Amino acid sequence: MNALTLFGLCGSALVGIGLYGLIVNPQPLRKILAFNMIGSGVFLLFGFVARRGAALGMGGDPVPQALVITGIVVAFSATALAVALLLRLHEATGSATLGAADGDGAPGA
Amino acid sequence: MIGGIFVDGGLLAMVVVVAVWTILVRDSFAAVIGYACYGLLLAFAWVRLAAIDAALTEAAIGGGLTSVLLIRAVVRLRATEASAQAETPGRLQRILAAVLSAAVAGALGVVVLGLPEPAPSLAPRVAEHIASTGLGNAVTAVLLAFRAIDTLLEAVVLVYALVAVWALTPDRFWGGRPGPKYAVEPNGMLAYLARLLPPLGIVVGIYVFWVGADLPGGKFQAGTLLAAMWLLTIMAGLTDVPPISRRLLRIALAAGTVVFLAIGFAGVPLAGAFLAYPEGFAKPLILLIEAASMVSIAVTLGLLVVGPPERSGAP
Amino acid sequence: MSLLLDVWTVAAVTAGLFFFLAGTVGLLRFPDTLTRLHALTKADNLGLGLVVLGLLPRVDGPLAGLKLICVWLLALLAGATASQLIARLARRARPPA
Amino acid sequence: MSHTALLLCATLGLPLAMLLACLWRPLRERMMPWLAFAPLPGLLTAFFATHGELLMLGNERLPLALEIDRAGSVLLGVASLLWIAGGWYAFTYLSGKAGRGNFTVCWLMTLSGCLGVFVAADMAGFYAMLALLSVGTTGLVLYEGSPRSYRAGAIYIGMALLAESLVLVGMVLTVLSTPEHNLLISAAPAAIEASPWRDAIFVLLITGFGIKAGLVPLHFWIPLAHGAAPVPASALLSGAVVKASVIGLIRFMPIETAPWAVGATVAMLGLLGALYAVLVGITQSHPKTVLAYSSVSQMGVIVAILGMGMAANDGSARLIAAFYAANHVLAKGALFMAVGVVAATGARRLRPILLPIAVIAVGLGGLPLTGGALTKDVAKTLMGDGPAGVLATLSAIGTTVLMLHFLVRLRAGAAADDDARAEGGLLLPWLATSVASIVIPWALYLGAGGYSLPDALAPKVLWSALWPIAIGVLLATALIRWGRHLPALPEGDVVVVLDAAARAGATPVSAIGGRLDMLLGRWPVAAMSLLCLLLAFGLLIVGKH
Amino acid sequence: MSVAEVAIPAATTAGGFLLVLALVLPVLGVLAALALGGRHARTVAMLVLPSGLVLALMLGSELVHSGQALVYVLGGWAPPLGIALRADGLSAAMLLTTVVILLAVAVYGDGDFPMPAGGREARAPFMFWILLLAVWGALNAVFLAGDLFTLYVALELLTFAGVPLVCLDGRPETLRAALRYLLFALFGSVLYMLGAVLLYGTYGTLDIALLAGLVRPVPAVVAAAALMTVGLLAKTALFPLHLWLPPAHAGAPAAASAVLSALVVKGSFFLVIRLWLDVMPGIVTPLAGQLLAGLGAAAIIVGNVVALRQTRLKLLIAYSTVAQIGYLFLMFPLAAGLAAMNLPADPAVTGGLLQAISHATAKAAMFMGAGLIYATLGHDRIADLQGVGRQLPMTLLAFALGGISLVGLPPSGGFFAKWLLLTAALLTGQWWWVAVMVVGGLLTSGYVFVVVMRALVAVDGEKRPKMEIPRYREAVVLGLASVSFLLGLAALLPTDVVLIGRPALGVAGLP
Repeated sequence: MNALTLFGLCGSALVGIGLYGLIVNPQPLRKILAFNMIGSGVFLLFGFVARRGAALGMGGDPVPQALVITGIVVAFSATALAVALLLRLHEATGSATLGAADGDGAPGA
Repeated sequence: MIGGIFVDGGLLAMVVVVAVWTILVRDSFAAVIGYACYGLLLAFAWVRLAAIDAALTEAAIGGGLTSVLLIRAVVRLRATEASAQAETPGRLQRILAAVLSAAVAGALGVVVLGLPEPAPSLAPRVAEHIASTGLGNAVTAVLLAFRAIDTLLEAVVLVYALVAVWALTPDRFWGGRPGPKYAVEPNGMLAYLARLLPPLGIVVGIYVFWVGADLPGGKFQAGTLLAAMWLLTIMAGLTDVPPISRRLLRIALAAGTVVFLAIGFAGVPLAGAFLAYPEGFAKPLILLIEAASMVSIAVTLGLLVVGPPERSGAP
Repeated sequence: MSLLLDVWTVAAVTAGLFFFLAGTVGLLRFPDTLTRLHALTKADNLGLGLVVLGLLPRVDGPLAGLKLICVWLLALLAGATASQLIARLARRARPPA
Repeated sequence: MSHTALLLCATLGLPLAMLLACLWRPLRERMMPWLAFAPLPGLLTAFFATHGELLMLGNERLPLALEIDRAGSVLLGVASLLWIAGGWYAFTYLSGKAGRGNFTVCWLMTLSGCLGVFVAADMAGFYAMLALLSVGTTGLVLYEGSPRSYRAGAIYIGMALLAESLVLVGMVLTVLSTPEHNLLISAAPAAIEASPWRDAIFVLLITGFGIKAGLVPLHFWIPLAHGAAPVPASALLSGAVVKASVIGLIRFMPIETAPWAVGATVAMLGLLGALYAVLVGITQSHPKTVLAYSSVSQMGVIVAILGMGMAANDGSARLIAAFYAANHVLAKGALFMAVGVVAATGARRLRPILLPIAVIAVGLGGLPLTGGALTKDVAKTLMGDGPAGVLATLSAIGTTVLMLHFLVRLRAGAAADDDARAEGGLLLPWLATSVASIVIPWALYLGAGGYSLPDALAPKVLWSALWPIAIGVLLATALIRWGRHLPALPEGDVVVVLDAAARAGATPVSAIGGRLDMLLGRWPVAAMSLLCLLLAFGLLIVGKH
Repeated sequence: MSVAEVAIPAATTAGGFLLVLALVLPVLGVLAALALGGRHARTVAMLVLPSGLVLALMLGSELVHSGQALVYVLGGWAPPLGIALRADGLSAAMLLTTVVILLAVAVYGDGDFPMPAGGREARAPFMFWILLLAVWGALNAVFLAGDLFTLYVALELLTFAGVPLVCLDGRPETLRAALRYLLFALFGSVLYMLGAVLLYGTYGTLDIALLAGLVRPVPAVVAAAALMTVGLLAKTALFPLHLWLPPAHAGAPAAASAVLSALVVKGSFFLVIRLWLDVMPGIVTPLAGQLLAGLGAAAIIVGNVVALRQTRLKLLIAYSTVAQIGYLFLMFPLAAGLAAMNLPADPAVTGGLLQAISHATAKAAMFMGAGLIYATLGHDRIADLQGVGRQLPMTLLAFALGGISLVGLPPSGGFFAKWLLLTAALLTGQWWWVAVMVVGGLLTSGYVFVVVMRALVAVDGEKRPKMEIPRYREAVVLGLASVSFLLGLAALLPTDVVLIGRPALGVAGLP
């Protein structure tokens, strides 16, 4: 049980916490937030893996670190899109929930 | 160092606590603020993991821009919160969800602890080949040489995301300006800051980009900084967002990726492979790519934050 | 010589930490937004300043020192702006007495 | 390219070409008069193609092959004849009616499929023809567009696809039983016999083809479909199209080696079905429906012949069944056309028409010197004098009764105007078919069958054919006298039960499906089921290792 | 054992550069359309798509000639340090299918999204053309990438291109559907990435080919397999994770629905194939395969039953997609079973992919047909489809042909897919999947029949169409449907393209 494993466990915990939020919180905004939390948990695991691979004077395996940077940017793009969609939905309907699967997507031509 | 475990332990404990609070707290605004703090704490965690590049990115994008996005959203969505809360699932479902999430997290933890020793690592291979890229920062070498395609596609991801955001524009506003119009307060504090800070920010940004080749830093961190400066001037009302129909803007968006692709193809005749750099020219070419990308990234990130057009193009 | 520097560093940083502590207490104990802001900004600016002063002798090279000072100045600037904005919001929120 | 190859290609090619031509509206509208010519190559093939010459069109991965054998050519020939007459008849019958374009397309589809199954030598092709035939038939059944025809069409396509799925699975098993997975039908019987899944294949193929043949109790779609289709279509469906199942059984069943039990079961099913169909048929009032039930009965006998062949491991059953079927093709075709003719003829002019109809009708029951008598005589060699023979005789009596009942119902359906006369376009094809239905059986009997005239005219034969007719006539008179006391069974008898069952079953299932979908549409439920799947996969994969 | 010990130097093969072109061409199209803007978006798409078709054909012929997978090592950095692009038969087939369908959709959509006069730029058409190219780029990346993380990025690209397609016409309910879709897709992709982390932490590489040689059933790998599989299932909308699909696919404009239903869901499905058949055939257990196909079976039954309940045409088609996705997953236990018997898994693999392709073509045609029907009648209530047969004969024929392909009658691709899957199922003694396929086919025929019947009913008096449909649009729909209908004749090709360059599962299957 060294300090490093704590990061691994913390990452797993964050994933779990995020999952719970993603499931139970009805507000899309909070779901987006939870998604980001899961994501950061995963990134932390990347960091953990990278740190384990430290060698030859490198503080960590640079490849996972690079992957994290890519991942963060992708996650941000996803968040931006989700938020924009949510705000547009609110503007159009006044409500901001996913609603039930009424299934009635009145088809467009 | 035995002190390390306490520092890390405390830090991570705080991270987890803030995370739990962020998820559970009833008021969404509070949750978003909580998330911002969470992002900063994570940045520290990254520092502890000796991943400075990741730390910078997490602080700048994960903590900074994401929080800005979320705050803007939560303020606008205030009205809907009560009604939305009504849809919270019942106790039974919540317990079930908690159990399942805990099970997944637990299993994950077990797996993580069981990862093989000695840990596999590409660090040696990177060390072996980094010389041929002329770079000092291994992460940058991975991003722009060894796994350049990921970075290329990532730049494309940003473009896609922006296109998707713009697709949400109400038809009447197409070609208009994103976000609300911020009124400038002549001697307001924000305006003052927005006048004072950007020059400094830009210098720092360019510095971060420049050292990125050899030290922690790089185009993403730099681009984020520039985007932040831009957003500051916008929110202070000093400048306005350009209408999305403006040709120059579009070109700025595409430029980074195009330069990347051009250099990539140049590699075919010059270095024998797509995305390969000719011997000795690796570093300048990479810096060129980064410079171009930095601009595109800054613009794209800024526009992603301000969202789809909400008013006509007229100033 | 180095002993003196050490003493200086320890003293300055301790003082800085004290101000941080005070600021936090104020944040928790003071009655309304404006007073809390007052406590927070004052203490933080001072505290950070002292910490920077304490660390200055230990930096290698003037550039690093410059960086430290920049950090302080930027923190001042940001703190001032933020508190100013928040204060304005608070005043708007509160009915003029 | 040998003449056989040419003929085989043309048999399938001409109808398909005309079908393709129908994609273009102007051609489609003008296609009707040419329908009668589409089957000509088939007719020529039946006469002139050399048997057993394989024409390979595909490659080894998908061998699309054509071939004609003895039994096949018999059926192909009579079917082509009936299609020719039917095309001519339909041209007149539908003149001036709406939707002739659609009718033409469906007619050509059915025609191609019907002739195709007789020449297809590989399973993929055979199945394709079967499917084409089903789709086309559905269209013909739906032609009138009445609620009745919709119900009939829906039930038909449902049963047809069910049958084809069973056949498909049976085929795949058969292919897997052949070395180097051979798709040629000629390899099927041996493969089935040697197959580890032999019994499964028997069940699948016999049930599948049984449905297509209208084997009781899976016959209910026939009265509905053949009742609902317009007269010329019914004539072809009841006469030619149902024979696809016969050729299927003939080609696939390992008659020489099949176990006795299988054959006996099939035979019993067929014969009992034949009697049952008669019993239901005499309660029907609509002449076309009566004929449809008679078809069910006759198909039962044909299947029974093959069954007895399997029981006795006597390969001659193939030809006999084909012969029996051939007679039925023409006779039933003629009778169905007669319905249209009579409907267009006034009471005063009815007599000259009714006479030949009567001969053919009673001929199905085995009236001496008719095709019916010849076929029954030939079939006797298989049926023997055991229970099968008895049942066969009973069915002959029953058929006689049913046919007389048909004549009565037919008479009632004459045109209101006493002086009305059917136009030549209806009369001539009907007459031609009638004549053919008398002549062709003789030709086959003496030619292909290798029998001689004395065989047919031996007093014993005549007597054995005559006395069931006599009894039939007696019963029929009784029926006509007291028939009104019989209960009026609904068209397609057991279908009523099935309808009820289906309705009782379908509604709750559909409701459950809807509710389940709703439930899974809720975010928390979906998300949690995702986590459950996650754990499940994890555990299952860990499970082994 | 980590990647340090194994060194399989991947080398660029002849024609490998085609992969780069196939990957980059659509992206260039997107950037050009964005930068040039205005009406040029359409021009760009119309230029790029055909050249993409040529490219896909060249790639295919190169594959057939060389008889082995094409590889391109990017930047000359061989895996594990670098990344390689790979194309085997599966990739080539999907590349071709994608570009063909997109071409058809482009021609069709040209009618729905006319460029405004005077070079002004309007949102809907501009976005339509850009997103068409965007989906294409994302899919090509999915089909060609040889690295699990690159594939993650590609998947996100696909999502970002798919979501705006859902709400292209900006009606509120489509916005909600799009949000559901986006959130659930993100849920899936984050799980996928989690799996990737575990794999890297165990073997220090994410290269598919290398991993295939390395993976052993240790906990981390098992967890990775589960995480990635489920994440991809969520993106593929396999029952019971289909909550987002019906509203999204039914609500989108017809052209978009066609792309979403035909192609976008196939992207993540393709990754499931890669994962189960290429990366960890030795890891996934028979039981897991049974579970996967069991979900497929449930999808077939429930999807079809619910489809039969629908009163709107587009929703019916959407639920039919839910069911058809189920068919795709039957291949996994079959392939595994064949491998376990040391038989070549060809029937299962070819059957599965053939099913995917024929469904893609058929479903695209059906959705576009539904769009034309909607445009003509002004609604798509199945109960009131009378007269369509008279007004849109070609469209109805296309719908029927597509339906026949879904039901699986010869000579459609659906038939041969069914034949191959049946063969595999019976060879491996998994007869229960046979029953599922038969029942599914019958249910499918049910709703196809209902729709076609309704549409064939003649109405007295010519109904005035809401909008005149130009012939070419009907022709495109019919053409695509005919492709699906005649796809079975691909069995007449000399070689089974799908299987080129695939690992022999019989061997790879043994841990």
